[in-house]
Amino acid sequence: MMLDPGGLIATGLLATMLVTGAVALLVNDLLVAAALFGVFSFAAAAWFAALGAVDVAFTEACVGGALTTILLVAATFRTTRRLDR
Amino acid sequence: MPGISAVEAVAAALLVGSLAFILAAVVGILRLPDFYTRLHAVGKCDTAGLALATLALALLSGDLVLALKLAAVWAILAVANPTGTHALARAAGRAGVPVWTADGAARRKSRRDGGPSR
Amino acid sequence: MKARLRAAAAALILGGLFVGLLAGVRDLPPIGDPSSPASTHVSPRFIEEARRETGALNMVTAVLADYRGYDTLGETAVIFAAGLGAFVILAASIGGPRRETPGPGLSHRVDSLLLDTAARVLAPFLLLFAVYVLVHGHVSPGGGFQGGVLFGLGLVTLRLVWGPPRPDRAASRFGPGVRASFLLASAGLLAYIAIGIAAMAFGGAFLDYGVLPLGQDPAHVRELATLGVEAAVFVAVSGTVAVLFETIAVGVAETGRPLPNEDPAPVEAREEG
Amino acid sequence: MIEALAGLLVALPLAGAALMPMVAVLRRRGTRWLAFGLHLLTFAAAAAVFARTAATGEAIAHRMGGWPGPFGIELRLDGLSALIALLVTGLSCFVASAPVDASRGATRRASPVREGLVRGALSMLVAGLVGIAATRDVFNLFVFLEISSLAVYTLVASGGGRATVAAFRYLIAGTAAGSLYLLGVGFLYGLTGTLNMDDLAARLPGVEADAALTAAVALIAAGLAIKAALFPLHGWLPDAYVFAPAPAAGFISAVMAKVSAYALLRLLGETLRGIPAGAMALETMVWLGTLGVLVGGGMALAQRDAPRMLAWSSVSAMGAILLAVGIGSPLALAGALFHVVAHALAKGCLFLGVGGLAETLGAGDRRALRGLGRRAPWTAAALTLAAFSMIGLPPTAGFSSKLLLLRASLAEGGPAGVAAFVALLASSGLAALYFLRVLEGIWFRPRPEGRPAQRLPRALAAPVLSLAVLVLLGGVFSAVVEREFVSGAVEAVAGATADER
Repeated sequence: MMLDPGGLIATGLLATMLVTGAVALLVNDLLVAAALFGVFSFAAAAWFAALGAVDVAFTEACVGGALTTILLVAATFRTTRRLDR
Repeated sequence: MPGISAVEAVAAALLVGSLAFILAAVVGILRLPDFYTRLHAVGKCDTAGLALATLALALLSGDLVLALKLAAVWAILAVANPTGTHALARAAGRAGVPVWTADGAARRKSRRDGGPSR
Repeated sequence: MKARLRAAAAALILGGLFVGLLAGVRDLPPIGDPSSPASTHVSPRFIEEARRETGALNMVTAVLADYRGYDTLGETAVIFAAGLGAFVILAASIGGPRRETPGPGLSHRVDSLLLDTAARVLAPFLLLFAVYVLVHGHVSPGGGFQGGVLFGLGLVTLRLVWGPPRPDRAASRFGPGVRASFLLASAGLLAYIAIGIAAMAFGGAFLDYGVLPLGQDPAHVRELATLGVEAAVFVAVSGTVAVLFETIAVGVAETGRPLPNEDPAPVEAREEG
Repeated sequence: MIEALAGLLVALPLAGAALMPMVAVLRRRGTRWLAFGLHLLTFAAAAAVFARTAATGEAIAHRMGGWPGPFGIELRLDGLSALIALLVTGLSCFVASAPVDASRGATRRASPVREGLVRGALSMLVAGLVGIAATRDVFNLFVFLEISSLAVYTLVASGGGRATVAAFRYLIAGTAAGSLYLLGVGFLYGLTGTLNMDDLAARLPGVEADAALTAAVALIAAGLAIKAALFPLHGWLPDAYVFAPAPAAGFISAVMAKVSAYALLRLLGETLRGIPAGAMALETMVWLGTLGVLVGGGMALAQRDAPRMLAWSSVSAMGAILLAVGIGSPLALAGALFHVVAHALAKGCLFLGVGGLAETLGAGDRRALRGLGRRAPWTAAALTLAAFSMIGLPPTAGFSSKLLLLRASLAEGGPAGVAAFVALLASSGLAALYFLRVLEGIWFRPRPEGRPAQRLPRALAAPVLSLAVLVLLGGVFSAVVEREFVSGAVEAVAGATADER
């Protein structure tokens, strides 16, 4: 049951999302956090595609993978790069 | 081998080749000493690896339209990937990210090992 | 100590949420189960009738833009509201004295032949593909939102390479300023509402596209109107994407020095290994 | 014809939200009267719809896109929805005419473009709130919840400075709330395959999945309770109300949390009532509301800053409304709805007045209000009236609503009913303490030396005075209010639940 490839891929993607999301919350360097969010979004997009929601995956890839990362980086440039200073 | 056609075998070989390139890029990121050299590894190996992967997928698709679409993907990658690498390197250069040199490394090493400079 | 207490409380709450969700999810029918209520109650009508009733080959488009078009209007408004909020909060000085012109980077032209050429080659395809995604939404995944974001990303790409619109530069033709992008976003939302009200003017309900005088076959009329609505979403979303970028990126200066708070010693750190 | 008005009720302010910023960016002026006209038009539509529902006792439905029931989205305005829509659109008229920089006095003028943008956000907020009141679709309700939330963050943040931080905290809380609600809706959809409230109510009793149902109810209740500032989920409220610019604060404090309370009533009291978890959530709400009444009152007493005191008294009032929604008897619902109306009028008046004064003076310290009675007797009288309503003194609307609430909690009996009764009485006592302290300063103390003279901007004075008059009228003609406005709304909910039994 756990060994069917679809399930394994989905589990892997979900684990990636969990790990990148958690690490993005914990790191002090905001540019790193932005990059991790990009990874998170791509994993989410791939997972949506695996679920058969191609439209949602498409949107997530555009918005989360590209746009949000750009905006986060731009916002980081405007404010401060590190959280602890 | 039963069940595997020649096309599939070629595609599999291409995929393995693409993986090798991408693996090289990963090793490059981890092992090379500074930003520029790491970028060098990623820019070249990634582009090559992805090109091989799209070629493999085009072979496997068995559909001309799909293959053409994959060719378009490859064309865009071929332009966008090096451009992105260029932009990164250029920005790093402007921001003054230091370049690794053998001399510099040796100097810093001697300093770290208790040299007189500090 | 207080921070630790807070973290513990947050962990407790989130842990409770996790356990509760897990307990609840076990009761739900499995994903894609054809006998689940989600697949047997409302969906069959969408699956069986969407083509005949709305003219859209892509059921997702039929549901999003027609059956539940009101939600889509709401979502467009949400996106517009995000742009409006960013505009109010970040571009507060608009109409006031002019900002000092910042240095190159996110707010200035990047003078690089390579980037310039690549943008010239790629951007037209990006923008065209966005329109393709919009128009093809009837048949394949895509539509106004996706196309709009792609178009907006195309604008952002141009903006990143060619800098902000400046009256003394030819690039000003491309980089849409905050106001222009914002007008685009408003116009998109207004157009959506206008289509809805037009349907009312012809005797239907709000967003009841079938009554619009665009042809004989109601399904075909609905298909056309759906395209109109998707185009409105497209305009609103691409405008908002540009507004968000313009408001967030304005004022970022590339100084030629390390970024603020940048640690200038990553190379030395690497050499340890 | 009237169905068309129901459809326009959301479309009009939404169009305004897009139109006003557009006009502002293009022409730079004229948004003030455009805003006023649009809000008045919307109010007229809401009034017409309300009058029809009150006259016939029947709901007015509008099928979006012409699609029926669970396939499309249906707006339906029964007595309750129409009352909320009337309240929201009516109050929006009062603040729509106030320039957004009214609170800043002569020191700083907001640019006309910015004014137009903020007016657009207000219009967006009205569209979202009316949409929540009108829709019969649980997902559509989420969409409108998001619209109103984004608009309200913008309005709060438009105060600048610390308001931005308050808006950000509000945003975190609001986003968490929205996500919880959406998760709950997802569960409901997975279990029933429908998003339509009537369809849900019909199909839910047949669902055999207790854990999932409980999770769904808990998620939806928690999400909406955050938005409604139910104790202990009220953390976002004080800062957001205090730092928002005065006109926005007046409107937000009057209606924002109450529309979420409406959504709680709609979903828990009607759609989800048929399942055990729904009833349990309502019981919990009685106790939490009771606690909220006491904590809000106590915290209000501890504040030196007048706007902050008002904000905490809002927590207390939301507790009172939600505990009555939790009790759920027709008498309690009448009390809750009357209290919604009375509190909206009085709190709107107070926040516009005190907020406007505090910001012109540059200080919210309640001592800054000393001597107001001599300097501006009309404003002072209006504030006094509104304060009386908050305490629950006759002859104001607050007295009548508190009386209904007290009667309802006594009639409910049991430990919860008694606790609610005691808490409501205590909250009146607490409110008397903290409001009379301010009123004493306003009427019997001289203006402190070195303080600038208090002056309410004219654009705010008119709304403050008219709201105070409404508070008074609502008390004097409380029987009329109860018969004409509240009873129809109560029947809309109580009637539906009576059918099920």
